[in-house]
Amino acid sequence: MSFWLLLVIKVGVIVGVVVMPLVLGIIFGELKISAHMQSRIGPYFAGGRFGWAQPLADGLKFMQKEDLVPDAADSAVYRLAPYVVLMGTIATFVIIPFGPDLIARDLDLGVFYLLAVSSLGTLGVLMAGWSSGNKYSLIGGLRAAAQLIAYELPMVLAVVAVAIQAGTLSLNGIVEAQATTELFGLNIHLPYVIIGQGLGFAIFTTAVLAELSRIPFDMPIAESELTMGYLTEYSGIRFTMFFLGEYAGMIAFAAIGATLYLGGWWIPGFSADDNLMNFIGPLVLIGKVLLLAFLFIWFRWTWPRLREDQLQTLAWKWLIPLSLFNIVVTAFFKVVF
Amino acid sequence: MIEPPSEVTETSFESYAAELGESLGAERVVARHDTVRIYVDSQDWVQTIQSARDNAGLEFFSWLSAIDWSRDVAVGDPVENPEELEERIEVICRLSSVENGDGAHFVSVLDIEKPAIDSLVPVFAGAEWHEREATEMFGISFTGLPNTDHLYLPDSFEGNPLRKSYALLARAVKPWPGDVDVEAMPDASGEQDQNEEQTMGEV
Amino acid sequence: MTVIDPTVAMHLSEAAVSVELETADMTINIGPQHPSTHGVLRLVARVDGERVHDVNPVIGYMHRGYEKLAEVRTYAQITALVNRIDWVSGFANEVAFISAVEKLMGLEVPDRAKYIRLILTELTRISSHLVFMSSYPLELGATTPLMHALREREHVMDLIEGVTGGRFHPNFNRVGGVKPALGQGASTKKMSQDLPAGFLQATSDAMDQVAGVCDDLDELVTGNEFFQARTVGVGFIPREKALEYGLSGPNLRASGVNFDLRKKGEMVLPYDDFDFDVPIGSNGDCFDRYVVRLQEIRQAMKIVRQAVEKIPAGPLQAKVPRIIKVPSGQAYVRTENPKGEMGYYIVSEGGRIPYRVKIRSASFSNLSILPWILEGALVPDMVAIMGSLDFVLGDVDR
Amino acid sequence: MILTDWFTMPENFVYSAIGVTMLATAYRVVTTRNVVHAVLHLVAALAASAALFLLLGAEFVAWTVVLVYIGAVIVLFLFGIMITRAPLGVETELSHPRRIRIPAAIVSFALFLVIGSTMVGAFKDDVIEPAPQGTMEFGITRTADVGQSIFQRFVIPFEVVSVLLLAALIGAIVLARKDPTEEESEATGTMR
Amino acid sequence: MIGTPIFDVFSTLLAGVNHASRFNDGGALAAGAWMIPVVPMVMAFLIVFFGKRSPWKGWVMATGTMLFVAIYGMALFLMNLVEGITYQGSVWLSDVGTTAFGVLNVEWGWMVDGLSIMMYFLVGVVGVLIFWYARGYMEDDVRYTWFFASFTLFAGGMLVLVSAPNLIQLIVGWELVGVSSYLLIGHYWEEHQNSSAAIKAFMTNKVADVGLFVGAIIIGVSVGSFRFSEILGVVEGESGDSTLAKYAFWAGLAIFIGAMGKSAQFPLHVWLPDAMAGPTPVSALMHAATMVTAGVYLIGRLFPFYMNDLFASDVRTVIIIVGAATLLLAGLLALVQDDIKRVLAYSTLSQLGYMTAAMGAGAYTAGLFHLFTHGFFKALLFLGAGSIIHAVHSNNMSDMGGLRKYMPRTFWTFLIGSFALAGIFPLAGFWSKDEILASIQYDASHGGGAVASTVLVVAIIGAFVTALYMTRTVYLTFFGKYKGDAHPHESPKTMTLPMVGLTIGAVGLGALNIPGITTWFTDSLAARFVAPGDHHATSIEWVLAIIGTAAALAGIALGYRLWHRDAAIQRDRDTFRIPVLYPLLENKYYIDDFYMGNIIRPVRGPLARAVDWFNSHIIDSVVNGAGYLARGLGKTVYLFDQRGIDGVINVSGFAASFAGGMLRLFQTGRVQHYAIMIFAGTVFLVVGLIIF
Amino acid sequence: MLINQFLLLGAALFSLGVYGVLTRKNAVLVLLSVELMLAAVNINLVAFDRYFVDTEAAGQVFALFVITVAAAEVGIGLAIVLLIFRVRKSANVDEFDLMKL
Repeated sequence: MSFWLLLVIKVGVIVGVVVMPLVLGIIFGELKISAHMQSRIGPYFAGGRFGWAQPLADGLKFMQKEDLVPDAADSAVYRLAPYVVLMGTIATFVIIPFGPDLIARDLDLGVFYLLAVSSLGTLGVLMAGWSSGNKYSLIGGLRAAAQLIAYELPMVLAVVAVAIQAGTLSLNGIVEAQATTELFGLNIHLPYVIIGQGLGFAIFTTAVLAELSRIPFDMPIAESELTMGYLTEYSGIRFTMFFLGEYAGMIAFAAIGATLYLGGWWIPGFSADDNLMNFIGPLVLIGKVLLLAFLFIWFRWTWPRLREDQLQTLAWKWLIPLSLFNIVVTAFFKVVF
Repeated sequence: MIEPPSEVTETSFESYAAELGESLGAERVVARHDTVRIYVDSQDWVQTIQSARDNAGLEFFSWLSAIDWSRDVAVGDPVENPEELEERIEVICRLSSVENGDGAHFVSVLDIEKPAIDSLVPVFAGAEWHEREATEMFGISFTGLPNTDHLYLPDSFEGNPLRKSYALLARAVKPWPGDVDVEAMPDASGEQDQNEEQTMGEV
Repeated sequence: MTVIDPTVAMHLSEAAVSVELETADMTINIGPQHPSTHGVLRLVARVDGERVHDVNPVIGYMHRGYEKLAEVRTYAQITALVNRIDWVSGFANEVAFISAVEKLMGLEVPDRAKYIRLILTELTRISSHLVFMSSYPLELGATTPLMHALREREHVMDLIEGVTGGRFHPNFNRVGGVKPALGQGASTKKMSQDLPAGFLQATSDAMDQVAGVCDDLDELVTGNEFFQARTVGVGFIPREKALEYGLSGPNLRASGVNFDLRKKGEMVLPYDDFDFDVPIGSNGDCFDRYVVRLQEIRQAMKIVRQAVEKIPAGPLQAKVPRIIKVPSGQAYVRTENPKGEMGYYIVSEGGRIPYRVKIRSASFSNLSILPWILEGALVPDMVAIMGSLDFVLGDVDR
Repeated sequence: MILTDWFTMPENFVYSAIGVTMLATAYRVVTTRNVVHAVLHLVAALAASAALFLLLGAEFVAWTVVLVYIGAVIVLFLFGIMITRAPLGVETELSHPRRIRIPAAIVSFALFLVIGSTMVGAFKDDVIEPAPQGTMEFGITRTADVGQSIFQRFVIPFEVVSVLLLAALIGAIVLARKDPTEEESEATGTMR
Repeated sequence: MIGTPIFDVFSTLLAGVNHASRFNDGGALAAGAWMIPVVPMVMAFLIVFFGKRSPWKGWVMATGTMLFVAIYGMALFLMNLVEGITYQGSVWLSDVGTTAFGVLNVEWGWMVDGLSIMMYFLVGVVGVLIFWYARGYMEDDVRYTWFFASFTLFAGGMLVLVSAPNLIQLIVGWELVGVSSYLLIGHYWEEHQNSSAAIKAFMTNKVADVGLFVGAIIIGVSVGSFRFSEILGVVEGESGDSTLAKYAFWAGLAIFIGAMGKSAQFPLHVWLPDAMAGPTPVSALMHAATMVTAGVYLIGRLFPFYMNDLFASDVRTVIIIVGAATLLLAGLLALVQDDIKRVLAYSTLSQLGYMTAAMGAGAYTAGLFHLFTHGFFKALLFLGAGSIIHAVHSNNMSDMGGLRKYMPRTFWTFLIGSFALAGIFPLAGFWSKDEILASIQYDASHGGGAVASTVLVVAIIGAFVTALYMTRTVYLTFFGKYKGDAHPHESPKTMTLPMVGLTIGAVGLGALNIPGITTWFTDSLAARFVAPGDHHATSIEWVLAIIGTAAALAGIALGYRLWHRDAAIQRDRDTFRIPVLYPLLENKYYIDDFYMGNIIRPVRGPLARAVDWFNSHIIDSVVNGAGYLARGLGKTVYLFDQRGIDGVINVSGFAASFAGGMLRLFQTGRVQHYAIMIFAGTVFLVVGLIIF
Repeated sequence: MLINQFLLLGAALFSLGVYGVLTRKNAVLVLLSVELMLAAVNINLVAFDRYFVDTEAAGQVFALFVITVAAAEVGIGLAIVLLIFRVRKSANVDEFDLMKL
């Protein structure tokens, strides 16, 4: 089997078998979790018990809606934007390891690739904002771009600290490094969030919230100010794509966060070489992803949003200095020990 | 029938009204129904209100509006004795104190043909919307009002709806059943009669 | 008494500096259909990036001409109109109007009727403020308080509905008293006939629920750093400006003015009998306006609990003629509506129909400060400030 | 190497696809009549160049192009254009009139001919050889090697470039910020 | 061995401490002298960051620093007076490796010898007094903390310069001084003229710095090292055919050009008067101790190089001429200024001319002694001027007058400073100026020839002019009627106390070096690695001293004649004529009566009338004419400075713009048209290359 | 793969960039065209790197440097355009003719 064919199959399997169901699951989870947080029942009827098929029903409903292109819009760009957003997100799944061998392509510059590809989403958002021919959309797009630029930096810097500690950029390498990190020379192996990168994890999580435009950083689509930001004019299947892109992005970043800080497919107590990991690894990673996704959902339904300038202040005055400090500390310990 | 309402409610209220009117140099002071009306010449309008704010402690701007006293009434009831009525437009501004709840209405009588008066905006910035409303509703022109765009009505609207001469279009098409409403219901039951008897009898 | 912190104004200006890139001005129409305008309000805002240069509010989309309509309707009919002015606090609108009529007629309302009016007014206040408690965090992006606050509001609405039969538009006041319960005479002595059975217990339960949600809100919203970041120091209204623009109600009190028509001014309802405080803000920013309203809910609950205990027996209505004719005269009566000073200036020339009714609604004056306060604000602050003024477009447009 | 041989190699198909895309989009960059479209076409052209780098095994360069160009530079472009209000639709005032376009086309085509003929003359049909053992893995340059090269041999250019970036950063800030207004300067008194 | 515990820590941290040469160990004190430049530098940055929160918003930090420097400098100075210190410590910061001209190392070091100790003392003591004064002067300034940060940096930069054991560090300090002077001159940058003055000072210095760089490079390449000890070592052990000797003239000239820039020698003096745009404490420090002395210091540092006949001794002719020209021209300019700070600025120029001329005459001790004493009394004068400006809110003497009554302390200290500057007998200025005159005379008789003789005359005229303008200043400021609008008042104690302190220095420091009696200063300066090789007076040159004093007294006398009257009338030029002539005319009649009644009446002849005529016309007009001539000459020089020199520059600018105007006919001004041509040219070039 | 196929592609891209620089009126578009030229240079650099089999990957390193410098150039360039836009209310290079004054 050729290299490329294998790659396509792997990506297909990961996206189709793991990611998309996970997306639907997380959408459903958000519906239910938010309902319970607000003393509601949430979806109840679709699919029989618990309304489990609600995301599917929503998707079907969206597909039946008219795909509107406003008169004032720049049609070509307007139509292209959702694909760009979705593409950037989907492409990240190429390097997410679900097990020692369950990885589409273990690039030796994995984290770098990840950051490169995830920045494509910004482009899509700007395209959507500009091409809609709507001032709310434009402001939303600009806010999104400013926000993504501002938060890409702390994210990169937080990841750099991990790369320093692990000594590699490869995501599988990072997982293995976590599995072999020794605590004080004892034979205890723990994920980076406990050893060394607690601050980094906090910075990473904050930056991810901003990258995903989720509350408290959802200014680009702040509905009370900008109606729906860059999504204002979108309807039907294209809106669904943005929607899927958002949740797929949530999973992607949750998976990356889990890999970088929580040990990925590895759980303490097991050896990274263990072939068993190829079987339980995906489940472990999905469990960690769900944990992080729950965290995002939890924030989403409890906090109000910040203001654009407060967001920038947070990024430039707090997160970036903190992440630089984190790098320095990490490098120091890396050199000393 | 109904006794006329008591003229004087409290002496302190009366004296307060008199004092206030005197201190502000009012033309006439009317104090009835817990409501003080201080008549001011339209020339002294802004000055009096400023002095009421600065000296009399009436610093809270409540509202500003007008009354159209007119013999020609298109809708609603006319005044009791139309022939005796002096046709005029009264501009009313309500100020109150936030210290003790006192308040007074400042009234200025304007010519009904060309009602005009100085704007209060320099004294109370909040008067702008009230004056815009009075402008479009009564056709009063406020000298110095920065923005005279219609506040409520569409830009193309013509006429001054709160003038008594302005007919309600709906009323012209279909008379309001209000005229019959207060008549006895066709199938008024005995219970109602009983009620009526009770109330009417005692009054 | 109250100290207005000058640093608050500084915070506001600091926040405004951060967007510095010069861009072309853009005119944005916010509304008439927009999530944060509470109805059909349109703001023509000239913005430069995120900075608002000036704002021109366009109102009148809901103008129903109540003042003109009132000139062709009998007093009883007008009662049905006025409770639609501010629809989230319908009952409170009626009280002032009816009181003005009663003042012109020189009627003395029975105590029990006054107490019922008072209880319902305070319940309406709780309900109105709970709507604010739900919508304001929503405007800042927090969705959960909406559900919590509206859920407890239902209990209050149930109480109102149980007494008056209407949830929003009770139309419960009559000249000289309140409407007797269905099938009952006006001067009944029996309590069960005007207030529904178990009203006491139901009120007490509902108040417990509301107290619970107030505590929830304190934890979920008041103490939230993000909420404070968005509201503290934002939309600062100094005392002088508040008075100049005729701001009233919680907005005025948040600016440090101790002025509440329940404590001062003509007392049409027997608030003297109760022990309660008037919460006063110190900074006049959005956060203070929020906190003042939250505290007012608690004070209103205190009043309701006392009133339900103290309510005297007696007739519900004074003796009034079947056909209500008001002697000629002019009277202005104002009450403390949840939104602020609600006043009616009635000019009667004798007869069944008023010669002129001037409706002074709180939201109109509260909203008129918008062009001043929004000048130089940021777009997100615009929403925060607008929401904190808690206006209802029916109350603005009348 | 004859043409048929060339076409039997699969990577040359990939190359052809990339090359056509690149030239087409680059052509649109210089001719389109909408600024935002030009930028978006540039994205495509640069993405094609990144693909070309992948084809050449320069993975790190390729993803750097994506990260820096597409993720940052282009976003900056779009941001700058949109914040100064890019119009939707077609603008006429973007290119010079034909009077200038034609000589420009002639000059640039001549330039292409000169460069092309020089290249053809110099390298004829030389083939890109497989890399020696140790520097490549599956035909892909190891990132670690690039890193070592940067931080050993080219460390001084690296530092210079970083200083340049810093200077550009400060310069851009200085250029783009507003001057202090008159009131600010009047606020401070002078005494000698 | 290394003494202080602090230094132990330091040396442990930086293991590469090298004690290159320690001839006469200054002990712990000298070894720890690295703190003198380092502490102000560090503190400058600390003030920037923490100053606003520290007591007195950074003033305490700044003045504390200077106090430290002053005490340290004083200790070193006393020690040096007693036994003479030569110490050189250095830390090798980096070993760059072999370069085109040998092994080049970057060294941070500190020199402790007579010359640098003198400068430490001067900068420290004058500095701390000025810093003290600045608290009162700058009280309401918006950038108060920033001012003290840059001020500390200014002093720190000078100390770096002074402590430098090599040319590279000296240039670092040199540029630090330049940068911080730029910051300080432009302190009130809101006014355009101030910021342009700052730029002017900076740019003029930069032009001169090119000279310094060129010189430094020539020397460095020739010697293979930038260290003074090695350069001077080459000079000392000269054989005449070293590489340095071949290029010595050019190197010496280039370095002197650098010194001309910093020390504001004609024609590079233009920045200094404009530099008065800065706050007065800055002017004081700049003129007294830090910036302008750097050039003289540099020549002093390389003095053997300039003295040695095999090296740059020819440059000394240039130096002495430049110095003499500066001293006279600047002195005359000072006569026509209205701005009090400008008078003092031109006076500084003139005095720097003295120092430079002395250096050129080979009088190492004399030049540096004048630098030393001048530092005190010039700082005193500037602080006095600042105090006056503070009181009357104007710089112009036409707004002053009569301040003697309002500001007695300022008046007396200023008067003493003026006398010191004029060189009146027991004050410090007398001794230093006298020493210079003696040195020039010595040079004239020992190979200086006609040039030195002329310079001696010029220097004496300069003394006269100095006294003249200082008298004028004092009169216009303190005497007559007050002409300003503000309400003058005595300055606060924080400002007057430093002035009193400086007065003590201005009075007493001459005693350090009274020829034939005390040789403390000479001895202390002689503590060097390489002997300076100068001549210094061993006994008072009575003739010169009398001539010099006479010139000064004549200046004062003339000034008294010209300006002692009500200054309000004096400054008006049209009425100027009358008050000078009037008493003389009146006198004529007195004399006439006298002679008529007692002598002439018996004689009765034309002789008496001729004598009378001669008396009233010739003698009076000579006296008057001298005054006018001085003023006129000053004005002419001023105009030449403004029109002539500036005109040349303008003409060249105009020529360039004219040529450009011609050329622009060939240009469209559009980048893209040029670009087309460039690319087309490239194509043609390549095609041509291929074809041919 | 031939070395020339990359070099010719680079030359074509470069020429297109030159054409853009010469003909575009809008300053932003001129900057874009410059980016095209730099991209062409990068292609050549990487191709030569592979062709000459450099063990130190100098071509790639220099391509990275070019990218970095291009980023700096865009930052400054856009700032200048923004400044000119602010002063002259236009981004038209024809109006940047101060060189002619």
